[in-house]
Amino acid sequence: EEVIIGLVTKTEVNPFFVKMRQAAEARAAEKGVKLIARAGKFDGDNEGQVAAIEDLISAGAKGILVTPNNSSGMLDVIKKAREAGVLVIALDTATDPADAVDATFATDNFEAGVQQGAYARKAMGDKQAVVAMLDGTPGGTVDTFRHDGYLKGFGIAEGDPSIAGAAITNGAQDKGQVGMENLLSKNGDINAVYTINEPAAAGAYAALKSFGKEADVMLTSIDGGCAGVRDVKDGKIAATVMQFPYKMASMGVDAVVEYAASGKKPSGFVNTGSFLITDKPVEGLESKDTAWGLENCWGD
Amino acid sequence: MADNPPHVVLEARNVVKTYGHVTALDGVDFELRAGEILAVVGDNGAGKSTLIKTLTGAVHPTSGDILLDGAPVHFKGPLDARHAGIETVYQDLAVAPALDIAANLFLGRELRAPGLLGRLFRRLDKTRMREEARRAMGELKFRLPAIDNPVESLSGGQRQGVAVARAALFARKLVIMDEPTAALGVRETGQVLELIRSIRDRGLPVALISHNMPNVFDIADRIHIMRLGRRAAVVTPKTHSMNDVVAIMTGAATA
Amino acid sequence: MADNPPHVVLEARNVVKTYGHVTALDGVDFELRAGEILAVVGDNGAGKSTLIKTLTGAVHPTSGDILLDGAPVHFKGPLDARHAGIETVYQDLAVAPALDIAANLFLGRELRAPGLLGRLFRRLDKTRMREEARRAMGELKFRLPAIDNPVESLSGGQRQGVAVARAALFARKLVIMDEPTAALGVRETGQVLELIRSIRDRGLPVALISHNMPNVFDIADRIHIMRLGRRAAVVTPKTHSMNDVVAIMTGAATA
Amino acid sequence: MNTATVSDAETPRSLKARILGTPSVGPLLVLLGFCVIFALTNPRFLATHNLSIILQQTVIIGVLAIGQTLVILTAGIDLAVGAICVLGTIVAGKLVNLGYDPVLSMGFAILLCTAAGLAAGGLVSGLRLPPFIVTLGILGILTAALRLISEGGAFPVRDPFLAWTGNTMKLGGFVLTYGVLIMFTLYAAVWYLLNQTKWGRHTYAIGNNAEAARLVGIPVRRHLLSVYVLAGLIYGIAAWLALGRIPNADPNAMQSANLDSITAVVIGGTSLFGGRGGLIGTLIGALIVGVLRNGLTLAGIDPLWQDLVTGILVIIAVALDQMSRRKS
Amino acid sequence: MNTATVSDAETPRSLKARILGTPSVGPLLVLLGFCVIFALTNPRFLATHNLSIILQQTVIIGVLAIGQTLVILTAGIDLAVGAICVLGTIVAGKLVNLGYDPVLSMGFAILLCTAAGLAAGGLVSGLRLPPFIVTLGILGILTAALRLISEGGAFPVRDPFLAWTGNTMKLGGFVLTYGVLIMFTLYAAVWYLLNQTKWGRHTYAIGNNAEAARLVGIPVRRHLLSVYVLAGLIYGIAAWLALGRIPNADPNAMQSANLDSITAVVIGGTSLFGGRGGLIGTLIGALIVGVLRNGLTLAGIDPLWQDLVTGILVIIAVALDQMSRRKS
Ligand SMILES: Nc1ncnc2c1ncn2[C@@H]1O[C@H](COP(=O)(O)OP(=O)(O)OP(=O)(O)O)[C@@H](O)[C@H]1O
Ligand SMILES: Nc1ncnc2c1ncn2[C@@H]1O[C@H](COP(=O)(O)OP(=O)(O)OP(=O)(O)O)[C@@H](O)[C@H]1O
Ligand SMILES: [Mg+2]
Ligand SMILES: [Mg+2]
Repeated sequence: EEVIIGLVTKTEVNPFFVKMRQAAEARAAEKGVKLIARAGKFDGDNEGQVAAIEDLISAGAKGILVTPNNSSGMLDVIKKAREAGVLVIALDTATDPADAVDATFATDNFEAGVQQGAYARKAMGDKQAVVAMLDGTPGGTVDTFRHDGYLKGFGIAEGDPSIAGAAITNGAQDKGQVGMENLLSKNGDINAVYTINEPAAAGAYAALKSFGKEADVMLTSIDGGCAGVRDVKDGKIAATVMQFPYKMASMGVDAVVEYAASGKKPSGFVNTGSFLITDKPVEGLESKDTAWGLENCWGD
Repeated sequence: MADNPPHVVLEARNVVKTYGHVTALDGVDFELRAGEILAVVGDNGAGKSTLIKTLTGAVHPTSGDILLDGAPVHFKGPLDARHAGIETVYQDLAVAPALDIAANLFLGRELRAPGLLGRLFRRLDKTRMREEARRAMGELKFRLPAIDNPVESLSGGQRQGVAVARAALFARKLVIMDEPTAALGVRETGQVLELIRSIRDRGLPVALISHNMPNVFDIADRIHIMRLGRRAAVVTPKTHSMNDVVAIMTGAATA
Repeated sequence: MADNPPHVVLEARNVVKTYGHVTALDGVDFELRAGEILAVVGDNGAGKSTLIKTLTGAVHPTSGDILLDGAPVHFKGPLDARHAGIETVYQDLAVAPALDIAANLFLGRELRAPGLLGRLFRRLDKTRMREEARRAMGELKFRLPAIDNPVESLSGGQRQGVAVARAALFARKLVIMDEPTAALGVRETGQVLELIRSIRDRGLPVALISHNMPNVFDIADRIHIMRLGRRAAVVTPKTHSMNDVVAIMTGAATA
Repeated sequence: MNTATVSDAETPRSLKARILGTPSVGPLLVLLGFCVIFALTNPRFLATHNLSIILQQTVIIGVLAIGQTLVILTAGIDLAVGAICVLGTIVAGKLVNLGYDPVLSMGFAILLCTAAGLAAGGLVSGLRLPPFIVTLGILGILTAALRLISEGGAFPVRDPFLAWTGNTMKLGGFVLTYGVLIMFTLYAAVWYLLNQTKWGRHTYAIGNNAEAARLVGIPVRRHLLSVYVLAGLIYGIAAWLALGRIPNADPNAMQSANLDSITAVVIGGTSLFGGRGGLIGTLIGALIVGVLRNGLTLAGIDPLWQDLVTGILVIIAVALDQMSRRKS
Repeated sequence: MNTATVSDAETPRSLKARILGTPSVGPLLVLLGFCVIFALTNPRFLATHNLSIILQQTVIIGVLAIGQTLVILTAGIDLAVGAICVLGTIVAGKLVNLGYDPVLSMGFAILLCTAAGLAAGGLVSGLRLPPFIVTLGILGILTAALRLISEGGAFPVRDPFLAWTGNTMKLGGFVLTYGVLIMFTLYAAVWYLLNQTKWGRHTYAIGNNAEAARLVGIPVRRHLLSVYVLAGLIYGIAAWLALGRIPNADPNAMQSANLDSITAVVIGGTSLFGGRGGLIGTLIGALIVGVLRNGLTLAGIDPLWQDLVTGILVIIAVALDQMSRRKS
């Protein structure tokens, strides 16, 4: 019987997950197994993801790769799947508790946030910082990790007076632009901008440019999409933190194929890593340049 | 008029109603007496419908008083008038087109099933409502499709029949009808006039708006003539001819 | 009838119309001759409105033929009938309540401004439409609020006046009116009857549905009597009395 | 001679006309048609276990769509369904996690949802604002409030009472959660209300012709208020069912509940202009959406194509329904 | 004696009644009120640069809301506004990136958007399906199609012609993009269509009473089709404006365009039941939304609270508008 692998991503709206799905599809085709992919409709669509896993169990999936919308949202259905003999691997986002799944292939989003923040702080030298936060969807696990990580890396706490304001972007470029424009109108002294992902950063850059401030602001991001890396190369974004959805996806597919063949299950947390990408390295922070970045980035 | 006229059941004093820059009622008086059929006549736009709407709380007068049995009343809405026993046939019929004939007949006055089902579970008595509806409409001798047809599939006259039957069925104090026979055929008009008489004979006064002078002279005890938002005169069929009334209506004569 | 009757302008042959289980028209015939006023009478629900709707393309007959000037026509909708010069006053008036009186009068037949503005920019000639509307309504001698008031603020009769004026204004071949005076006052009814006569005198035949026997006998050249979805008889006011007609309508007698 | 009165003109309607005339028959046929197609593409579709799953997946939208149906029948629209339901999950979860009695906590949460319905109804009936704006405003207010209450993040809710509606029982080969049973009970109860009581009649009448309803003496404003309050109560119960299905309170959940519930209502044949339609159609509409999603996954359709196929099938579903209606 | 004819009964309406009677005055006062409040909380709000920004931010939703207004005036609703506009950006971007002539590419993309409008209009008028379902279906179909065309990802569009609408010019202290000017031009043109031509009359009449429109001989179906086609064309132009604002074609953009455009229309005083309202209200409605978002940020309101305040202010805005109407 054909091996079926299920993939449940957060949304089809975010290019990160789209690329993850494409990578998984490619790998599955390589290995001659069938991949059925599903996604939530929006950040926070726990019900959609739970239903997807249920449907995949019904469809007879051998293993399910899931990027949970929030770390505790689908513990029950994961348990159900595992009881039905399905291998469940969390991709990109760990569950809480982590051992609810067989294994986790993910990046530490908090750490990635720290890398972004630390770079921004160091690259700005002693300049008095005025920070704008372009958040994703408040309340999301990843959003919280990255946001908090950035603040930690930057060395400030929530509510610090140097934070000039925040905007909700849902990780979308248009909302990133609107949010940045309004924040700049409010406070023209902003000189450091946290962004939840590279589309939001692209929007922020457009706004900065229209205010003639693109040169004076430390704009940083997370993701490692090729478009983002190119923006780093072009100097639009100072630095980004690269993650590896391809790696997560193909490792996940491989693991299920292995399990179908031998019954061997992977276990534990496998950090797929995150790298700071910039052409202007700062001392004391390990980073890769954009040439390396363009070779290893995801998307096109 | 008699020396000792019967008491006034419903009265309006100096009622004014303006819509923006349009004055629909310009200080109108109105008296409906016990046991009478009062016809209200007047040109189109004279303010007849507006007058009865102010009487039933469907519209709030800009100024003036409404009195029921001599006591001032302030109807907040048609519901208050209904509680006071006043039933009305509005010119635009006030039916819910998607609901069936029986449902429209009992709209706002649905019957509950007897016993526990009705008291506790507040179940409607659809069968009885349907039967009653059939009976009420049958009395009007209308040709009707099945009683569970939606009102929107009825002919103009059939719809009017539903509205008239509803008012007749529920009136306890008095009935007001705004052109109830406008869309009716000869036979049906006769039935409705019959019905109006039988309501009066039940002891309830009826105010009847109509443009049909022969009907008015046939049935009315008194005739209230509206002109330009005011009461031009009140006459009786005995003292005045149709031509007199039309002349007063159009302003060519005074009472 | 004359030995050599004028030719038939609009004809229906054996038209049937059913709505689900209701048979509204049960094989009806109809003839409107050049230069005549034909009254259509019948009980409520006899099928009069349905008949004229099939004649104007507003409703598609289940079976049967419609002929215009002797040639079969298949109106896909009211637009086709209008193109053929047929104007209709529908019983439910067909007005857009939120639009003003002038806009309703010219609905579907708006006037364009003269010159470049009109030809190139297709600009409406609102001023002229308003003036024409004022004139047309003035002819009916209705008491009306300003011509730019929405129709929903009009009284029942005033609305009917708008629909009647519209049909009179645009007819080129024949006019059909479904109870055009139902909501009208005595004076206004007289005006509309006058208007109908003047349309006839312009050479256009008129089919007039009415429940008002005196009016019918006053104005009609011939009377088409409907009963239970069929034509029971065609009579003339000269040969038959009102009582005869009512008897035929109700089935108490035959022609 | 009065042969032409009601009684003798009343021809009994043929059985076929009666069946086709029933408004929810169209959607039902469409639902069955989809089931047949999916069963042919993948035999697992008809497994009792899979059918049970579809029912369980339909519970939340199914119950929210009850309230949505009520509001739409009055010619309104409710954009706050999801937000009110999430309010219930967050408040109940928060209180229980703070150590309060679970029954009281859930009760209080449901009460709060009802109060949200009251607020919506009050603005709609009292100030006569358009329901679209009122519920949009409430959506915004709740979205923010929920994030503030939950301090930004989702949290697990492990109380057995709150999760009780997720417990299962076997019935034949079917595995039904208590939530499924509650959903059917709610449908039955509200169906009864709508079709067998005065309250239901008035709901239809108001949606069909609010002015006529007012003129015949129906207390339109009070009634509208009651409709929104009942809807709020139902969303509160949906919150309990949601906790049973996913024992997790997430301020970002249910963002698509508005569109999904309205879709179920409209596919079920209820008019967005009010006064026409019914609850059974809504249940079938919700099931159609659930069956589509599950069936397409079982058929192995790529998620990209699923949206496309769903789009086409929804249009076809409603087109078929319209045609069956026009025929009858 | 016929003193009581039209002419003499026609009292000229007072200036005050005329002004208050104009439907868009309510929203306009609300807009100005908000501006005053925001100017008081933060003087930067009134800086010409900031006002320019608000205009630029309003362009896309403002233009989409024109099409939405047309559809809503016919008693419809369009859930595919955002998707059709994104179709335009993706197709134009893709073609240009493949090396085709930018003008032709943009033209073709706009044509495609118009075709999408044609499809929606065809289903609504031809099969008489509810616009809600039709446009929801098209939304699903396009969502999938766009992801398939763009292979899931966004891509930058660097062509100067496509980005031309984002170029700025100074006007007094204001920095206006060509996009802003195009928006105002479109508003003027469609306002003219709606208020000065037969086509506009018919649009109102159909939304107000479709059956009456049919009976007086308006070709209702054909007209409906033309409304959806024009709406599609406008969404296509919005795509060009979107590329000017964000030179990036993203299949996932404009997720909230449906709700945002409907909100602008409703705040602007147009009835969701069709036939009542107007275009100027929509422009003001779109500006109100933009002003709120910008003003709240400038007032330093935490984004978490912004949804809440926006919700309350939107309700207040419409409540004030209703009241001003009832007065007049
Ligand atoms: N759309 C419809 N659906 C179902 N039945 C209908 C429909 N339209 C009319 N009918 C039925 O057809 C019959 C004839 O109706 P029609 O309106 O033609 O009568 P009419 O002669 O014009 O009556 P009236 O004098 O009351 O206007 C009636 O019994 C009516 O109930
Ligand atoms: N809601 C309203 N808004 C504005 N004007 C109104 C409104 N209702 C009525 N009017 C105006 O008030 C006047 C009186 O109207 P009303 O309906 O009372 O007349 P009526 O005597 O009943 O006429 P008809 O015999 O035609 O029914 C008319 O000129 C009408 O245009
Ligand atoms: Mg009247
Ligand atoms: Mg009729």
